Amino acid sequence: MEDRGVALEVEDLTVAYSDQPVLWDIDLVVQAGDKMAIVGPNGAGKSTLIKAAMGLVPSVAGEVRVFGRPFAKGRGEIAYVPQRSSLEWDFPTDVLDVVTMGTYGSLGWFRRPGAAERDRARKALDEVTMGAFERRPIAQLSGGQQQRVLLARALVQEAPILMLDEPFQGVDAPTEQAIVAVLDRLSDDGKTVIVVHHDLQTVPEYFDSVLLLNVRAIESGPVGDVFTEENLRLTFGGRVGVLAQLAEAETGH
Amino acid sequence: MDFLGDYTLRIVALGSGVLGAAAGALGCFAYLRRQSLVGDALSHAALPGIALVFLLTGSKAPLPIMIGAALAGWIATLAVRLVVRRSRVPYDSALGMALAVFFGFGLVLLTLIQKRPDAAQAGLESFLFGQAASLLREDVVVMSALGAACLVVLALLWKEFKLLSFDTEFGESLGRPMRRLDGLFTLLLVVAVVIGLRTVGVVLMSAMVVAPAAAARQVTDRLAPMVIIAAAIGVFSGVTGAVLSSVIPHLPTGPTIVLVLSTVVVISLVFAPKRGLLWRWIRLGRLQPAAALDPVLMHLYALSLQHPEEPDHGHGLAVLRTMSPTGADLERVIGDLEARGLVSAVGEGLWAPTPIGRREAERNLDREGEVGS
Amino acid sequence: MTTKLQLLILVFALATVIGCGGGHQADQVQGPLRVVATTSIVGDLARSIGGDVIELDTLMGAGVDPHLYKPSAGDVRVMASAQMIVYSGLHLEGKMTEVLAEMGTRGVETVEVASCVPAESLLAVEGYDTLHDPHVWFDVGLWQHAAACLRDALIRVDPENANGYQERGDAVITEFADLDVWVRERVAALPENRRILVTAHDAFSYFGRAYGMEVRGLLGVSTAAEAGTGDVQALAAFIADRGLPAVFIESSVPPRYVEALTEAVVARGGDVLIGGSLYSDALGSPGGPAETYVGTVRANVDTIVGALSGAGQ
Amino acid sequence: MSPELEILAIAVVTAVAAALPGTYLVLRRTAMVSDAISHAILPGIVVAFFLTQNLNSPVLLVAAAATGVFTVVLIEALIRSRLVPEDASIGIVFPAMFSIGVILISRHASNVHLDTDAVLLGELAYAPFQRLTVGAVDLGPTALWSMGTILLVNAVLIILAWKELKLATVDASLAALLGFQPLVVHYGLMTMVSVTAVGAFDAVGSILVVALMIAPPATAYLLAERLGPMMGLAVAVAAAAATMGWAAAMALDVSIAGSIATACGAVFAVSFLLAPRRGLVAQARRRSGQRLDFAVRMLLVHLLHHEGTPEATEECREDGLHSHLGWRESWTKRVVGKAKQRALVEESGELVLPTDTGRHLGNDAVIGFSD
Repeated sequence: MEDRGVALEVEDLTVAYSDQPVLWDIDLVVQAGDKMAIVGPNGAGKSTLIKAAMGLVPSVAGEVRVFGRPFAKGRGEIAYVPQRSSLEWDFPTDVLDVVTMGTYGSLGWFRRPGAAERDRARKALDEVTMGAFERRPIAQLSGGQQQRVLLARALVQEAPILMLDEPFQGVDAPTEQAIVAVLDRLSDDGKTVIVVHHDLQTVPEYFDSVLLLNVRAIESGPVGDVFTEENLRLTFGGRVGVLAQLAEAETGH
Repeated sequence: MDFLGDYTLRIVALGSGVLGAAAGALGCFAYLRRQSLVGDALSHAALPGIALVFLLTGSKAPLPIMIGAALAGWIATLAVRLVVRRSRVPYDSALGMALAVFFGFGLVLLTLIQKRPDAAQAGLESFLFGQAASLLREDVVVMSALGAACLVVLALLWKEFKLLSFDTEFGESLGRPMRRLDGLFTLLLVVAVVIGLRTVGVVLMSAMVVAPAAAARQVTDRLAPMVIIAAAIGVFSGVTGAVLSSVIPHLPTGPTIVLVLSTVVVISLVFAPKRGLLWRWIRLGRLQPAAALDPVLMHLYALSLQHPEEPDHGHGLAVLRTMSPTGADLERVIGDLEARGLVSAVGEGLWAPTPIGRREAERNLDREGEVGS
Repeated sequence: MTTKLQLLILVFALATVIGCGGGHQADQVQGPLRVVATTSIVGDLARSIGGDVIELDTLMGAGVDPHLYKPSAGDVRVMASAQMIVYSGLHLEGKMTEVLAEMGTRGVETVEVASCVPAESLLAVEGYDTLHDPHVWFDVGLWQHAAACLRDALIRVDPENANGYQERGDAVITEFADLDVWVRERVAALPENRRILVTAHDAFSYFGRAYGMEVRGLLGVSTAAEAGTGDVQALAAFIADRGLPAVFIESSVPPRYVEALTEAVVARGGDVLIGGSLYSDALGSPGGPAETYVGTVRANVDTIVGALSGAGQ
Repeated sequence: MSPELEILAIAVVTAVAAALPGTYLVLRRTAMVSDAISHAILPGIVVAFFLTQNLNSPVLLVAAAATGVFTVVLIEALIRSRLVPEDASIGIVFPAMFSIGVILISRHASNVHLDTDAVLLGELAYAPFQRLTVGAVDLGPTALWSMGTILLVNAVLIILAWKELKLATVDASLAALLGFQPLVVHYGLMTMVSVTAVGAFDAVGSILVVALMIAPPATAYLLAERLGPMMGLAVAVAAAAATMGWAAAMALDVSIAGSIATACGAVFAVSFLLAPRRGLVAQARRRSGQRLDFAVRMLLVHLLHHEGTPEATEECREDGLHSHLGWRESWTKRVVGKAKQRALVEESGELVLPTDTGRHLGNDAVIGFSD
């Protein structure tokens, strides 16, 4: 892969909840334009990593740089898609309104979104094939539709970096396809995509680089180099099933 | 009867209406943020503030007492915030604890004051609390000014408060100072509640925060209409209660407003289109997919799990009835489930879930698991 | 299951231990008669009759509303060691009245002074024949019964000092008789159409009956009751119709109720002032003119008569 | 027993009786129900008064308890409709109930001294003076017997239905799956809460009940990981707070209930600050400890990296380390000291060199895997 510069650089990041370190001394370099999966067993700190990188959970130590600038200055360059289940879906609002929230960052204080912002939101909705649902209350969405709405909200931010927390968790196949298509398009446009992912089988298909994480960064780099049985065993501790999954993935591709 | 011509009615109706509008609008955000009980908590937590101000100044002048009350309430909400953020104690427990501990400390201070031979202490703890019938012109002026200020802040910070209530984390990821916004919102709520305590008393104020929001939520799925409807319900209830208590002798104003509010809530819970209980009941009769069908399906599924080797083991309605003693019309629900292919009869009066029914039940379980986590 | 059984046994064992608390007796120590009074008004009566012979503790100080009194830990010791407890009664002290009455059945001498008033003189609460308005002391004539009752009780319990009690008791009764006459004369000096007393809460019924004043209150005795808009309107109309120059606030009730009333009267074209603050359920601060019962009654009457006979047409 | 000790006994028994169901309230996030009941029982008391015309009748107490149960049933029904969240359900029900009570009083009994305080004793200081006597035998304060009975019933019910209550509290849908009847268990629990609350209102006053039902279980929640220990701790904390508050009230001559409620808050605050794992101090300590630990490893990595290279004499000098690592000098000293103490590095002249253990650890850190 040609060097397009470094989009995100995480150095010595350590995070602890309670007395267990959740993340231990993480170093990570993500090249601009990468499509990276963060993979690891449950409790490996995958979601925590992107939350800590976004400054959403306090870190014990470490530094994050966005395009070479300190995080505080570069935060606007990152769009974040939280886990679907972390939201209050009974909130009284509709699809278009949620997606329009993606424009709030560029709107600044006090200004209200207008027609231009709503148009941007509609475009993003079309891209995730949710254009027909713009007036639908979010309480009436299926899990997959919810996920696509959250992705659309991040698209509206038009940020060069996207971080997604488990976007494929519990969604239907069409949604998964739609999300993958969007991620591919983003990557083709030179955007950097970082995804917390739980399905090992699809890693080689969906992503071009991978971070294997289990509290520590086990290894990171292009999928072809890093996504090996040995590394996975290190990451998952040789659990039954994981290797079987891997075998399946290898025969599949 | 000349309603508008009467001074008292005009003041009471106007005051209750203004308070209803401001509390109704602010209350929507409190409701969505699960802070509905802040009013009740503040009314108790204010006591040590009142007692301390009296201990320091020896007077019951309203302004210092109110400031003391608001400060104590504000500190209590800060303590709740700290406890919730830095421990796993849930919000409602922290709130209840702040309420009881602050009030208890206030009692300790009151017993100290009682020992002072000072007639000025008479009725100290009731001094903060007003009644709707005794609203003064001055109150209406103050409430209108502060109510308007609250609404202006709400309008200006509309999208920030929306983020605060819906997705704080996303707000933070945009770089918005969500904690400070949280503090600002809570401050608005504290000020509104203390003004309300002073003018109309605890119970009406508590109800004004919760009830309009709860009623409005049933009839709309969007935030702006919800806030407007809630404010309108607040105004309507305030004015209606004032008029009723003016026409009917010995009908206390505050409680009447509360009951008008409660009636509106009941009506909206029952008759709200799509969400309401009546709607649900009609849907049950009409073979529409409905959440109310789920419990019976879930119970049947749960029962079938007890016979893993025998997927077609049937269960009678009597068993189901003991599992859901809510009095649902089981025959009809079962018929409906059968029509949807979710259950099938496996014997005389015995029912079991079909494979589709099982999948549906498992999906429901997943969904609940997600909500719970 | 065995752990469950063990736990259950433990629970029952603990229960037995707790259950064996047993009783106690107030220790009898020689010395002056230890008397406990509840409200400041009753305390003043006990002090006047008991003099220095008794050791008196008054639980509620000046300004303490008996409806809202919060006992402190020290009260327990005081009450437990009391040889005689004097209280106002007729549920003035709320649930405490019931507790004191029960103590009376267990060897502690208790005197409920309000019940010394002849039953036919008590004002029944409207609609409830068995319940009575407790604010007897505003009728100074009736309060003489309370004094006599307490005097006799002290003589009975502490016969050694009978002479002193008799003397002081009689003096107090005479003082009250004079006060009664004084109040009657002062009120009678008011023009008849001005003999109307409007306050925030209904504590002055005995006063009104005894001295010929019509009494109107906005709120009832219950702290839970609330006024209606109609009540404020009706009372405001009444004040405006009668051309009343003054209404009164009470020391223990927020002034806003009466303020709302005066605003409403003024809006109806009336001209009414707040005539001053009355003492209702407690005496004034020590050192002030209203530190005794007699001083409090005088202060109230001065306030009422002064305001009602003052400005106006 | 002296009356002071009787008060202590009543306080402790009430505290324990309240902490038992309170544990479930805290876990179920319906803690505010305890406060709601204290307001909502008013109409029951008023109606019972209308029927008996007597403020002292025990019927009023029974009516209060029944109204309490009715209140929680109503709240629960609202929550179960899934139309309104928990806190709003509570906030809708209790003002409505209370208002009905106020209207009844204002219309029909405004001159009767009728309110919750006047009907329920609600004051610990008076409790020793209301005694249970059979014939001429004094059996002790009535409140001790009533709260003792409630405590006993609560304890027995909780022991017997331990599993069911736990499941219904932690995971209602799992409970349903396993064939329990969460609704029945739940209403049983709520009845227990309501009866305990009303009984305790009568014995010690409403605000103390709210404090005792919430604060000890919340304190225990900071300290315990599982339901059993949590409940045990809650009981211990409740008894301790009651004793401390009682002692403080006796020493300062202030409201006993207020003092115990304050003590509950103090015990919680201390645990919140000092709890061994979840406390604020422990959290802060851990942060700084981790920082040091982390720095030690960084030091090792640095030393290993340059070990045996020509620039080692420059890079690994003790007095030069801080500038190479970008650390403050004092911090560097602390880190090196810590590393020496753990025998991970040793001094060799002016140089700091890793020991074998240190080398091992450092290598692990480089590989990034040691779990």
